[in-house]
Amino acid sequence: MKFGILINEGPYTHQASDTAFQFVKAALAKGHQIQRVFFYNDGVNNATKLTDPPQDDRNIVNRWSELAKEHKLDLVVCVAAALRRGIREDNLAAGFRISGLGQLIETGIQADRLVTFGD
Amino acid sequence: MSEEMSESGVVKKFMYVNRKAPYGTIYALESLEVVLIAAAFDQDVSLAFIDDGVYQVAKGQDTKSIGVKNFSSTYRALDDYDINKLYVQKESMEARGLTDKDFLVPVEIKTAAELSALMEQQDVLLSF
Amino acid sequence: MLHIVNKSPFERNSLESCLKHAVKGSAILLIEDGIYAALKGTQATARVQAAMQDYTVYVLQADVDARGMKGRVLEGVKPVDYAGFVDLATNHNAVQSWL
Amino acid sequence: MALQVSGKTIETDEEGYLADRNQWSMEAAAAIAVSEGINITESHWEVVNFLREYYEEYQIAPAVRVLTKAIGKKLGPDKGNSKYLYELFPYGPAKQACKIAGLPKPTGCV
Repeated sequence: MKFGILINEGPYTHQASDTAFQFVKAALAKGHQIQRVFFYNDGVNNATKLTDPPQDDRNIVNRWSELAKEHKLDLVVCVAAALRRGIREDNLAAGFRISGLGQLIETGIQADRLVTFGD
Repeated sequence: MSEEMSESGVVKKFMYVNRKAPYGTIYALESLEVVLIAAAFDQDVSLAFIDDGVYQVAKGQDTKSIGVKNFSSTYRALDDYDINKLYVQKESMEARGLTDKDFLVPVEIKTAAELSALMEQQDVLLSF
Repeated sequence: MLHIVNKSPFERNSLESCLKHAVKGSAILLIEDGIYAALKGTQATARVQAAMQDYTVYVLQADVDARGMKGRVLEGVKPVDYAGFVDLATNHNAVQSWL
Repeated sequence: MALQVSGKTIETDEEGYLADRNQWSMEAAAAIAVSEGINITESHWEVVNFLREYYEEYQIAPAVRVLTKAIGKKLGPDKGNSKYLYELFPYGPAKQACKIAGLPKPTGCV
């Protein structure tokens, strides 16, 4: 099955990105496809490479980057939401790309299920 | 404003479930931005306003003094985008002392039961 | 349809709203702070027990454990892990998150 | 970047959109048109004015499809088509006409 994932909250403040991450890992382990992970609202803050959590905490941003590399995930950050919040190409973490909201609609069309994580 | 884009012939039913009031948080505005883009994909789009979401389409919004853009007028443009299925949940409306005269766009008032039947028919639900 | 609730019933009306709009026979999955609705002996217990007549209620065990609520989950609420969460999403035709 | 309009300097962003939309005037519009390589005519003004009115009313710039339809309704079918609009604004009515009309840069979200 093809899953589309929508993440609407940033890292650390809300659990949304953590839950989405565990969901995506579990789905991949079961042999499902992840059509795209789309970051919207404050979710775009999951994509900044300037994130620097204490060493004994998980690095949410790097975790996504690594999972994307390993599984060729398409991590898309909404351009309008990103510009509003100061996320741009210069501070974008590896594995993420900035694109339009149309990519979210496309995910809704192409994926078998769209699962939203937010607040 | 966005340039046109065409999709393969798939038409899915998309429902936007709006449960948050405008201005206090950004969800109402950014949900509306998704809806405007969605219109270019020729999908079957509907909007549901539930709980505090009903305040999004309440008449008379005036944001001058808070220094925030008043995007309530944009709901009136949805018809130009061929988006005309706007549902306000009846119990939510009544609980907030609103009536069908209090909205800035034509909306259909639906009970929770009617709305849940519509929700069941959807392929994709986006909640903000 | 699979309904997901991630809010404590003591803080927000997400669960209440979900229960108003979920048709009989739907699955409801409680995750994150939503798991507080799945516990015994709270002011929400009776409401959830009543809902279990009409819906199958699941809880994400990882979130229960994280919050120290192990052993307090109501009888009849079905625990799932993340793999079980994926299965629930797979086995229902659509997923609605009550944020 | 900046434009010289009636002896005054008006700031724009790197793509030529007005930094402050309140500084728009017909003279500013004409100056932006020049920088876009457009010789502004009555036909351009019709579209630019339409966009400004639409923005005033709905607080958004319409999508091209919506603009085309609405222009057709208001100015007649010979103008309500994308060929006509692209002849006036070769780089796309979304980008160029909005810029000249002093509307915010379309976020290009599709």
